[in-house]
Amino acid sequence: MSLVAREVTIRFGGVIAVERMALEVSPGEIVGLIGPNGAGKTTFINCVSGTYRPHTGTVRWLGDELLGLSPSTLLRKGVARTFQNVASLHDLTVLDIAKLGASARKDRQSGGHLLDFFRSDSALERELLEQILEPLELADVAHKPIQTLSYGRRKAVDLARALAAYPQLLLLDEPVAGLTSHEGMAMAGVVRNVRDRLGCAVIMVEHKMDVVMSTCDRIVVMAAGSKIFEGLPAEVQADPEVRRVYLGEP
Amino acid sequence: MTLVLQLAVAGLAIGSVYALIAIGVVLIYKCSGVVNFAQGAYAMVGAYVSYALLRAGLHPVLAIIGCMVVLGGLGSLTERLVLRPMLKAPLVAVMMVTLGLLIVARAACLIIWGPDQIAFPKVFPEGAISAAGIFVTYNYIAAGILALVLSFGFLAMYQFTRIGLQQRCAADNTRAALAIGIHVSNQVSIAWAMSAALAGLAGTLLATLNGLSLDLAGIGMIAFPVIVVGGLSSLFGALVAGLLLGLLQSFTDGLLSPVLEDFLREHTSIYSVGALQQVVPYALLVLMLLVRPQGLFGRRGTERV
Amino acid sequence: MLQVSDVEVHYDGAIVALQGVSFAVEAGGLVALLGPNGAGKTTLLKAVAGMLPFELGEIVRGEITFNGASLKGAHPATITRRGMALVQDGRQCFRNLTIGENLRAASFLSPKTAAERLDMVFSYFPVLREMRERPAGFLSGGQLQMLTIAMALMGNPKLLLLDEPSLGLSPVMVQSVFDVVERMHRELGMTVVIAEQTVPRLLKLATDLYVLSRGRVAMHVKPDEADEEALQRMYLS
Amino acid sequence: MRLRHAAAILALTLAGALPARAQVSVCIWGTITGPDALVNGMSYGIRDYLESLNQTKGGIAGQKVNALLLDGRYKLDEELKIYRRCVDQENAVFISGWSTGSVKALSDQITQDGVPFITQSYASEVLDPKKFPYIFMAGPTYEQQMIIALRDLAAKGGKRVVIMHADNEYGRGPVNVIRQSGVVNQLGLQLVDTVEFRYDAQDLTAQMLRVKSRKPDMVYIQASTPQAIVILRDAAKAGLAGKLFIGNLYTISPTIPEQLGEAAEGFRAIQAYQFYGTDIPAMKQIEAFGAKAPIEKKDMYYMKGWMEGIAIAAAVEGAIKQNGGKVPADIKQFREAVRQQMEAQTKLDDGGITPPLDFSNHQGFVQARIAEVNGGKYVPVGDWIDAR
Amino acid sequence: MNTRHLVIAVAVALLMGALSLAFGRFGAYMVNAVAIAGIGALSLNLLIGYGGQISFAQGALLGVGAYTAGNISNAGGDGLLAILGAGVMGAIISALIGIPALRLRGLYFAIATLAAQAILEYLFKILDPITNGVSGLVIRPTTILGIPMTSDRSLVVPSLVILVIVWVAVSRLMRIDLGRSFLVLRESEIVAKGMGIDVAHAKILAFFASGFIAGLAGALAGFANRLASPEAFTLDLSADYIAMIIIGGLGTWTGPLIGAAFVVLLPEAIQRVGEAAGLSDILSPLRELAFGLLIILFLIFEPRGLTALLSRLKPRSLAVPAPGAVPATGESLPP
Repeated sequence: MSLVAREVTIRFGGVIAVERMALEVSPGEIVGLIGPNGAGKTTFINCVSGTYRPHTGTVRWLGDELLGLSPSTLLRKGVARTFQNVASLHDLTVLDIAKLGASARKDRQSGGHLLDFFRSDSALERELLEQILEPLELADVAHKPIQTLSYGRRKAVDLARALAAYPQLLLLDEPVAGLTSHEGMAMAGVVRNVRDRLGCAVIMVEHKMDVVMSTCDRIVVMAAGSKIFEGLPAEVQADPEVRRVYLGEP
Repeated sequence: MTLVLQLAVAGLAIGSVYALIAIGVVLIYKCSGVVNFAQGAYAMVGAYVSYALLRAGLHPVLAIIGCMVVLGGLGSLTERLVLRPMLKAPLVAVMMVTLGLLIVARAACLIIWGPDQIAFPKVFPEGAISAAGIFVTYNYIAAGILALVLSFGFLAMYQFTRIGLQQRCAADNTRAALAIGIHVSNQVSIAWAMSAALAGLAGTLLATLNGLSLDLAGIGMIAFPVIVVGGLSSLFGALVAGLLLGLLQSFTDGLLSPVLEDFLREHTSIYSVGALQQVVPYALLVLMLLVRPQGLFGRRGTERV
Repeated sequence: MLQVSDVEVHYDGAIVALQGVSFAVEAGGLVALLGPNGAGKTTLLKAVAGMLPFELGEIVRGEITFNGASLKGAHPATITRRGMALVQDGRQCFRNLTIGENLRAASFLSPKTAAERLDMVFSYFPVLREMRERPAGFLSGGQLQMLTIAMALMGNPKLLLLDEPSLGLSPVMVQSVFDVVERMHRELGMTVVIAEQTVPRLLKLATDLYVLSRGRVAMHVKPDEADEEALQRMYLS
Repeated sequence: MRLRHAAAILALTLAGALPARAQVSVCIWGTITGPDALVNGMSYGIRDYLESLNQTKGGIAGQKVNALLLDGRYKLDEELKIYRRCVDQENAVFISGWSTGSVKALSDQITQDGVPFITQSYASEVLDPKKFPYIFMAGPTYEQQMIIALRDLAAKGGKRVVIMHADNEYGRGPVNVIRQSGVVNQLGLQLVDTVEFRYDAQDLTAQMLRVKSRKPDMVYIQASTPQAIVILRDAAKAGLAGKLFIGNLYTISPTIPEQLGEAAEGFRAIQAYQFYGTDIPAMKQIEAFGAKAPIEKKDMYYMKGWMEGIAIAAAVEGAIKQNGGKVPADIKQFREAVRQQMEAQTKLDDGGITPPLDFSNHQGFVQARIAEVNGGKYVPVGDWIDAR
Repeated sequence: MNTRHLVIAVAVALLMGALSLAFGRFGAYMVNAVAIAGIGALSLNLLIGYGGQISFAQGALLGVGAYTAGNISNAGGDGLLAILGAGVMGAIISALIGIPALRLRGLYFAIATLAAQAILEYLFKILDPITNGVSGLVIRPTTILGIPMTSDRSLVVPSLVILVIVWVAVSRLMRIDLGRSFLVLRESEIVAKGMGIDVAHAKILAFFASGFIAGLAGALAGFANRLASPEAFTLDLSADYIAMIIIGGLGTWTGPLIGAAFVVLLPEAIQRVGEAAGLSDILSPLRELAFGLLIILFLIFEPRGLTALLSRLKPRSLAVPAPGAVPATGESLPP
């Protein structure tokens, strides 16, 4: 196991958001994290990605402790994430965002900002276009400010940014929420492709069950801050407890 | 000892005027999230309006009330005409627009009343109390007491009356206030009106002490150290910090500067520390921001970004 | 009592949040608005209560009437004065004020009957009586939810709108919130609209059931006609 | 604001930027608005004298004078801008400038440009005919004024001196010169404290309490009228009598007794020019001029300006006459001639405002006396003293 | 490299150079003033417009530059060295001012910069050996690369060259990762953090870069005025610079220069028009009034500044949008 999270607990003002959450993910595996609203899925992702600092617990990635590291350090260690809501960054183009994502890559670290000043980045541009923007159907809008794009495309941009870092661990927070089913399935396809190409581990928080079912290798169900079920997609669908959580008690 | 007491009296009197100004700034900030650079302008305009009313032969009490009414109108007018269209504007733009108001107010007063200092008509009886070596003019006592009474009166109103409750609701949570039927924008207007009226009073009091000139607007800048020290969201903090800074400035001028200068003249070639009181409030401000950013009486997490 | 017809809402000038939504609430009814995250439930309630302009939202088409009068362009405070109360998402109350002050503030529209309604509210929520001197900021999530409902009641509304009152509450707390809603509906005869994601109990309480999906009304049924299979498909698809 | 308007304004600006046509041009910048506006009478004085020449004599030596009064607002960048406008665009043959700071900043350029310049600042550092051959002054320097006051105290048997000054060059500069010269001790006096304050201070109560605690026999104010008003008012609050205080010649405005009443009684200041309204020949001219146009400031500073106007006009007239009654075609030549004429004036009668002026050493004159506020008016309390 | 920006920058500089030749010494002085203000505005725009960090201490930073350059030049250093030294010193002081920004945000930080301005102003008056106190440091005419800078005209050359370099450099900066992270920072610190941007690092670099450019502007101002005086680098100057970037257009590429030209030339324009109209007596307050009213009106009616106004009047005009300028719908500018 390359990602091992144990006993992760975080409280906000006395309310327990995540309680003794445990999760393990192997390279090349896509794990779906589902559960009702307020179950603590995003909070857990935030703990892993360095946005929140949990009160207790450990999160180890290839043996290194991740807790306490800033998101920028994590990104350089190969941990990238996307967001539920896309930020409004109206001055930046799609390509700009992708480049920002790529800046955390090890091969782009050399030299620093002063060298950037004089360095041409057309090679990087081409690479990003071909490898990332093209599959996400963003190549045609690469030079447009993201604010002019539709919601679905902006979500794709957010994914592109995370992918541009060539992550080893990818955390996706509701990547297809708000997208049409066509867009959603396309996005899911990209996630699988990326996993195949980079061999990275993926944790995906998502409500859309069709996407989850068709994309994930394994599914973890959270409720009230803890894991209540873990298993293969087919098992999850059949589990009465999960059905109860999702539709409420009949 | 006499010197200390006398400095304390002078500091408290000025500090109570600072408090009036700062309470107004905090009031506006709480209600609309705007930090008003033009508070000093309200003070200056208030003093000029009082002057005009006094010159027109009004009784001082009526003149002061009239000034507060005029300033209140001016305050709500600025809110409606200038600040409301900028509801969604970035912070720097809002700060700048209040600076623009300050510039406009100065220019307008300059056109109407000219650049020269003006002797302010007597509002309070002349004379002074002299006891135990302490010498305090009636004007000082009256201005200090009036400012303090009004500050406390205002705090009481904010805490205990219906309008005060609505003000606090509007300041606390806009969405909740709307949901219980409070016209939040009206409350914001009221906050600006009250704030400007308080500043107008402060300006008038200051003019009775120091005469009337355009430089009176400069008092608005002291509000920033005061509100940061007191806590940006605490009216009571503004009151306490106003008094505190008044005292601090007074002691800096009267005690710290001479002691420092005596020492430096004795031991070094440095002869003067300059106008030290100009930076002391800001030094305190920086210290406060680094040690306790929420201020003396502010709550943590009140910072709105 | 409340009539929403063919309403379309845009956010930020471009993003379409609601499209051609129509629904109606009869006096004395208890209407459930169901739907997953982002279906437009909150937007719909905000549109009804006049809160949209404060969040860059705009009703670009359609008509909302309350007791026969149009609410077009009405200020939320005005709408509240006409007898509608919205319990918003995020437990909107005044956290720096005490619970007593919160309730007092909420009753300022009809101060005369405030005292007796305060007694009534405390009978519904005894815990608030015990904590009336404490600042609301210290309350737990469930207590806050109670406070916000209590505040809505203090305004003596004819129509009560609740936006996901069970969100983030423990199962026990959810039960007690719904107990209160049921009591209000039964004892006070209050008309209620509740937006929720999934609460089985609501299916029993409701007199009318709307399912929203992607900004449209996907289904309108009476609870007894509600086909669980169909509902489940709505969510899982 | 539409683009067209912007273009119109731009065009007008450019039009204004073309060289002025009047052949004799004198540029005056003062603080029309700004912290020192109370003592700006001299700016009006110069302009009004030159205007009166236009009205009564058709200008200087038959040439109309363009007297341009500009507002430097006591702001350095504004003053530096105005200087360039005067030299370059207005082709001024004589310039009168205001703040000590700007005169110091410009001193090199004034020499470089070769333009005669009369300073309203009495900073001794720019009074050096060798180093600054184009800068003139009309009256005792700040240091000389201070010495007059110190001598007076010594003569009366006082001992303890406090000096108060603003935190700008005008305030700090001369005080440092006096302090370092040791003149205080030579006179048998003791400098017990110097107090610096912000030049736009509104409240100096604490400083006055500090002064009070030093038990001075005399407090010298190196500041202008606005600050003197604050000092005297707050001195009264601290229970210090007006007669302790004595100010330089920029504290002799009638505004002081007008505004302060009782608190100003006994306050003394250095007087170097006759007061407005004194029965002297120049006053007749002023009154004649005032019959046609309102006089902005009826105070001693106006008299000072009038006197400077006389000096400027005399030098310009001399230069034109020297050139056979014509204005020299080359402005550089003209300016040089005016400078020489200015230096050549050794016994210029200014209608009694001052003793006959002698600009051979660039200072005009150096006598002064002390005046005291008595019954709401400044009354001379001593004889004219030569301050050298 | 964005050739278009380079071409525009050089063209504008050449135009300004031509103007300075056409209108004599006063014209040269004004062109110089516009260029210096433009450099200063570019530096502040970098900080506020792109980085979202509100600072009221820019006036004092220019002062730091002027004093540094003055001291180096008076000690016999070449003008170029003095200018670069001023940049470095400005950068250091600016980074120091920026340190509280790591803890404070938005309004609190803005107030902290007010304090920085006040404290620096006080230091200018008090640090006699460096600043010559209230007298101000008289700066003797410098020589740049051996060429004496004795006149306003000769100074126009270095000012315009530096303007072009800074202008193009800012444009380039916004096209590398650092500049892009400024833009994200401006929108939201939380988003920036989430995206893996090292917020502290980016912030300090924003202050460093802005301070460096402000230092350059300060050095040029010192050489132009031949005096570095505490009275010249006050809060008023800081406010003027904020006005410039807001009037010009916050976070745009051409905005700072347009705003600088506007704020520098407007008073003079009103002055001349007023004189022609015989309003000399109340011109000063009128100028202030117009300035204040314009700020208010711009903020209310055209919050995106002159750049937006010009581009609306003439769709394909001088007003080149910044690297991905604010689109028409983007009514919320940086916080």
